[in-house]
Amino acid sequence: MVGLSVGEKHFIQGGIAQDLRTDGRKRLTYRPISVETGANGSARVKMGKTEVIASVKAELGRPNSSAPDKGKVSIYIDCSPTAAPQYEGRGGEELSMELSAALRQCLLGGKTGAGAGINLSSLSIVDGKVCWDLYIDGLVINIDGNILDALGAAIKAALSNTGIPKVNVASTAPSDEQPEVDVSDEEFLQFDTTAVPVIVTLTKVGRHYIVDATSEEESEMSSAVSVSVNRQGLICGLTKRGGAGLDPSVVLDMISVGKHVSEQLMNKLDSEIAAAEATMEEE
Amino acid sequence: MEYVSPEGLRLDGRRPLEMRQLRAELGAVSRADGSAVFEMGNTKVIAAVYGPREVQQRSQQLNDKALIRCEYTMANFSTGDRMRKPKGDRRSTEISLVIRQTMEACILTHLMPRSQIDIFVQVLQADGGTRSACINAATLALADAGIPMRDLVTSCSAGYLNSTALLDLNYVEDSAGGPDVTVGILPKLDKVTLLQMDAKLPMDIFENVMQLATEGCKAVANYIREVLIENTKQLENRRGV
Amino acid sequence: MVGSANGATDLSSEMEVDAFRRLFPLRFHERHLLESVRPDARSLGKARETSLALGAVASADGSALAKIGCTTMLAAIKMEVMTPSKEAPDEGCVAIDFHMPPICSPIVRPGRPAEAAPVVSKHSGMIDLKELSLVSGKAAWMAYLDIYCLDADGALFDAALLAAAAAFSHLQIPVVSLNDDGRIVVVSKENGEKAKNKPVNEEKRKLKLRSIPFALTCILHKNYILADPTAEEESIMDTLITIVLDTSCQLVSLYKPGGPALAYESVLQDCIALSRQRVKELQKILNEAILDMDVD
Amino acid sequence: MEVDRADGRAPNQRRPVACTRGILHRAHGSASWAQGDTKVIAAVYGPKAGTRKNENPEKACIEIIWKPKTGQSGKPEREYEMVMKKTLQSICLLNVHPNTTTSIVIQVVNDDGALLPCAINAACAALVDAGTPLKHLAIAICCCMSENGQILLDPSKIEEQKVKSFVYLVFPNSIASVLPEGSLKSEGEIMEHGILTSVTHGVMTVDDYFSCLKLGRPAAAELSDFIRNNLKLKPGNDSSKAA
Amino acid sequence: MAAKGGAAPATYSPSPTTFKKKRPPIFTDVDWVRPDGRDFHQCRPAFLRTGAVNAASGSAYAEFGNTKVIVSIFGPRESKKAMMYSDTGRLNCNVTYTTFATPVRGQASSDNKEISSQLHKSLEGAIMLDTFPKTTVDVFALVLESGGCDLPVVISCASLALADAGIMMFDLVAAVSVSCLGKNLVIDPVSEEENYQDGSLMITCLPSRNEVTQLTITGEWSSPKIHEAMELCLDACSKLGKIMRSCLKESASTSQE
Repeated sequence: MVGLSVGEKHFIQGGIAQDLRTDGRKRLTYRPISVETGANGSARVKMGKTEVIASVKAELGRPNSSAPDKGKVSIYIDCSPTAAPQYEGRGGEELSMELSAALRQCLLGGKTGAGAGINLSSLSIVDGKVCWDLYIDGLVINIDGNILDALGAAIKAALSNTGIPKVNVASTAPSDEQPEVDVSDEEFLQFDTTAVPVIVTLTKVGRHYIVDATSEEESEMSSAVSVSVNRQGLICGLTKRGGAGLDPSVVLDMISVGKHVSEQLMNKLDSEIAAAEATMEEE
Repeated sequence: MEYVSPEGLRLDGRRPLEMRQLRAELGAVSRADGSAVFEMGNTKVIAAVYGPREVQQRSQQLNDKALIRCEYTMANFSTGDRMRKPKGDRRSTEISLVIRQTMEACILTHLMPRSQIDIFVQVLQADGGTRSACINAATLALADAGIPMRDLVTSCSAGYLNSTALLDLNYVEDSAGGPDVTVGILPKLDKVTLLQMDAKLPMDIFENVMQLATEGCKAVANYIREVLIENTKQLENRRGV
Repeated sequence: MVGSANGATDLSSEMEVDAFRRLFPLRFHERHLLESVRPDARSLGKARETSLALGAVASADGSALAKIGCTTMLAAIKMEVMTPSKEAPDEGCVAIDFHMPPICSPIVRPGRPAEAAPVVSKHSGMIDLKELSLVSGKAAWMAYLDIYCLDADGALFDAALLAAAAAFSHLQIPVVSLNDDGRIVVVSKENGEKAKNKPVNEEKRKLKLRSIPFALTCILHKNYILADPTAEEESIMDTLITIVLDTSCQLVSLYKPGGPALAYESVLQDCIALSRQRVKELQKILNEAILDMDVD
Repeated sequence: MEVDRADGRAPNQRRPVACTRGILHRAHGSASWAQGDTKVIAAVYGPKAGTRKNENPEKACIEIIWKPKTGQSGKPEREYEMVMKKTLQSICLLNVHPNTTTSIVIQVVNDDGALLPCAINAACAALVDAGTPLKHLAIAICCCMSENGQILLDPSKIEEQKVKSFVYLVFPNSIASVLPEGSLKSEGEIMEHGILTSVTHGVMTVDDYFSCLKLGRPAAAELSDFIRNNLKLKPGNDSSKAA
Repeated sequence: MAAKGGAAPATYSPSPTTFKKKRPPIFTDVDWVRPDGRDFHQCRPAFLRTGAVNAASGSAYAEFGNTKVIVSIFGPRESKKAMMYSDTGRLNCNVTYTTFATPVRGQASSDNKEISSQLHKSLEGAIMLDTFPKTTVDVFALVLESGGCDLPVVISCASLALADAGIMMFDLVAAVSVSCLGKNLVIDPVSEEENYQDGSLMITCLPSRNEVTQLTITGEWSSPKIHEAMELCLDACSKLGKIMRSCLKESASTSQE
């Protein structure tokens, strides 16, 4: 993807080893993050040159028979061919699928919903009959490394900007029929996003690991671990990329570093989201 | 349904001959050779240009001119109802073709033989007139990429509802089922490169509507020219010229 | 390595046999045929060793694994409930699918349907569809028979049919009852007492198979007839004829799709005679497998 | 006894056959073939360069594309394609144009029984029209066993649905050769008595099958004569009819 | 399932899976018994055999309880025509399920791509791709029956098949997963346990190099718990690695005879 000369490769690797990266950052520093929230349930996040958009749409649906008291959430990511020509046609499908799967794993918790960033029970309207289907769509517009963290942040911002209309259920409906529901146009319930975790990807280059790698740095990686951490400091999901094996103790160390970094990122994001929403209201 | 009120106002408060707010920005995608965001009211598209570069598929290589390729994609969240269409449905393919043919007509392809230029257009918000917006964005992106062109291509649509010619239809007006004339022109040469209409319209009215759309194209051209000049000035400033 | 007449002297060391086999496959096989023997030491009319294992898949209602030489077929039946059509209110249905998953042969890659597949999934009339009825006009069984080829080494149809027949004889139809919503539910042991609805099919746990069909594929090459070919033989000599006879020796199918060799009446008679013999063998194997299962 | 067929035919009577060649301008060869109300159009394109993967590049490859009258092609269509491919492959001289592909498109116009034999005959005529080198022709015929044990030739759709079993047979046509009599016989058998392709549906006795063969052979010989006469005509001529 | 009722082929499974609305309370208790009576930290008996498919360059069959998997290896062979030149080899993984693998027919066929890419990620770190430049090794897996822990079984079985095919590897790949049910960690869960798990952790590792090639975690975990689960998995992986090794030795010695 990125063509680098031997010299450039050495420069990047050497910089990382000396804790001074090519753009002047330290190993565990993020690039400037900017968050912009748009109309109901959408957000744009820029991390350096990486730019993603996330949008949340809610539709009424029927809950699964295996979990009648829960709503459903689906996450789909698309890579726009504007980001790189190889995502033309079906070319972006592989990466899109991988990102979608990683985000589902990091945000939606286990099978029973334990550790999920989104409380699925809160999406239920009438048990077994009606619930909200939440569709989270992500679009990658510009790629310069660390897409997963950016998408995670964008989804968090979009969710905090999502209002779910209040629903009144006609109580008279007989039990075996689909109840009539009335979706309010005026009253919205704000989505609770305190539990939504942030995703921190640690990229291992040489013997060290860095956060928020650029495309150039990612091309030099041996492996990368993405940890999703919530406000309590609990791990809500983890995926690994890259073929090279890691010693178990290194994995544990990366998890603890990820946890540490996540706190800063979480605070940074929260203030950015608050600022973005404030500007929205001003307008 | 009433699309033009007795006071002569349209649903979104515009006058029949009024265009929506235009906004354009160059260099939205850092990795592309040229890119632009173009907004017409609530319609928002990004265009990115890659090339001229080596032809990826040898069999497509043209020995006397550049190969122009174009792909049009819509984001899942771009429309009011969430859609999940497979990539490359018929509508996208058709619009990709329209954009490609329009841009091919103005790029000086013979200057870049055996090479390839990719134009990717991504719709972020669709509110009518995506075709026009895509062409305008593509023009800007091509100019940003420094690709030699005969002239800028600009496009605008016009329609005819409630016995009134309307400039730059939005989604509600577009889906009213009336005629929708999309025109693309080369403003300096004063030539039409694109003309699409899929409804019946009497000849004299059609001429009016097309005239209106052409005027719209010229307005877009003026705006695009301003944006490009502004961008060039900034570049000059940065270089300290 | 040039001449074929004095091939025997050329083929003294093992390496050369292998090379000869790859370079001149047709000549290699014809040399064998002259001696009335095949490269795997079989005589021309003899089929490979055949084995059957019933109940290979626990998640299915009936299943069987058939092996003819290296060719391996796994057949499994899942029973689901459907509303029968108006034209035949008391008949069930059998849906047969044949799958060539990519694991079975180097030619099959994911995403492209195997060419041989449609021919194999042909229906044979061994089951009385009326037996699959549950409640006339309301509910009937839909038997989904899926046959997977796990290893493809020639005579695929023979193995698939054997596996399918064995899966049907292994089939245990679950006991079901009609619940209050008009849906069919399984009567399981745990909720057996609270199921006040009587089971609708207590007596019909097994299907009666009218007469079981068995297949034998032969290669016609010049004036030789080779029974039960391997994949290698099929790829070199490409006139195949598949004869399906049932237990009463009625002809269920005689399938010969083209091929350079023509089938004359005498050849057909010979093939049918070989098939008759094979039917007896396969019937014995199937009966033994069923007996083994009953003992367990 | 003879009049128990709905259309009043005798058991061993075929429906009228019509064949027109050269009906499509863009195809390299084309033909329409009708047997009673069953009608099929075949078009031949090729030989085109290259074969598909997994095909022998040292030989010509034949590709059949079956277009049903309505709807999408499914399992039965794919089976027809397979049988036709194998059958036509064995009558073509594949060594003449190695590493090429010849596509044969079969369009069903109307199905009133004996569809596959009709399509094979149509494809054969189209191959001749395209000038594809052939060893000999393939003549296809359908026989069926009625409930009362009678064998009917060339059944219509209704008859096909009623009968308990039927057989599609394909024979090579008789070769008019300058070679001395008997040189075309192999193993003492006459070539046109050998079966090229056989597909059966339903259960029958072995003897029934051989009776079908006996009935089919003379019918195939008749058809063979019809084709021979038809091919002598210039393509594009009006269809000639044979009863 | 019933909600789907439309004009489409309206068949349904009469099995009672849809009727268990509440999750059985036993899982939250401290002293519940696993459905198959195992200890919490006890794996299912593993049956492994190489050379299951004759037509393949290498193959293996694995059976862990009710989970049954066949993996075939083809190649190294010519890459697809559209592929660009590459000086290292390519690994192509594809996992399919039989229609009867799951209790409800044809249920598991949807997320094949995801599981295939997981398999790819787990194996690529162990294979010496530069030993077969310009060519592709195809790893095709078929899950005959799904009884829980499908992915780990597929991965272990695939590495055994790769060894059988003589593809150069740094080490065998062993994979084990644990489920978190309430407060308990159970290793090598069966389908039923997987359906009610609060979280899961899967490790694929190279046992003799003590390297983790793939790690996935879902659900909410504290650091000590991750530590505990990883210990558990790595221990099981090294045991599984020994079983795989002995299986290979066995097949090698029988083929020599």
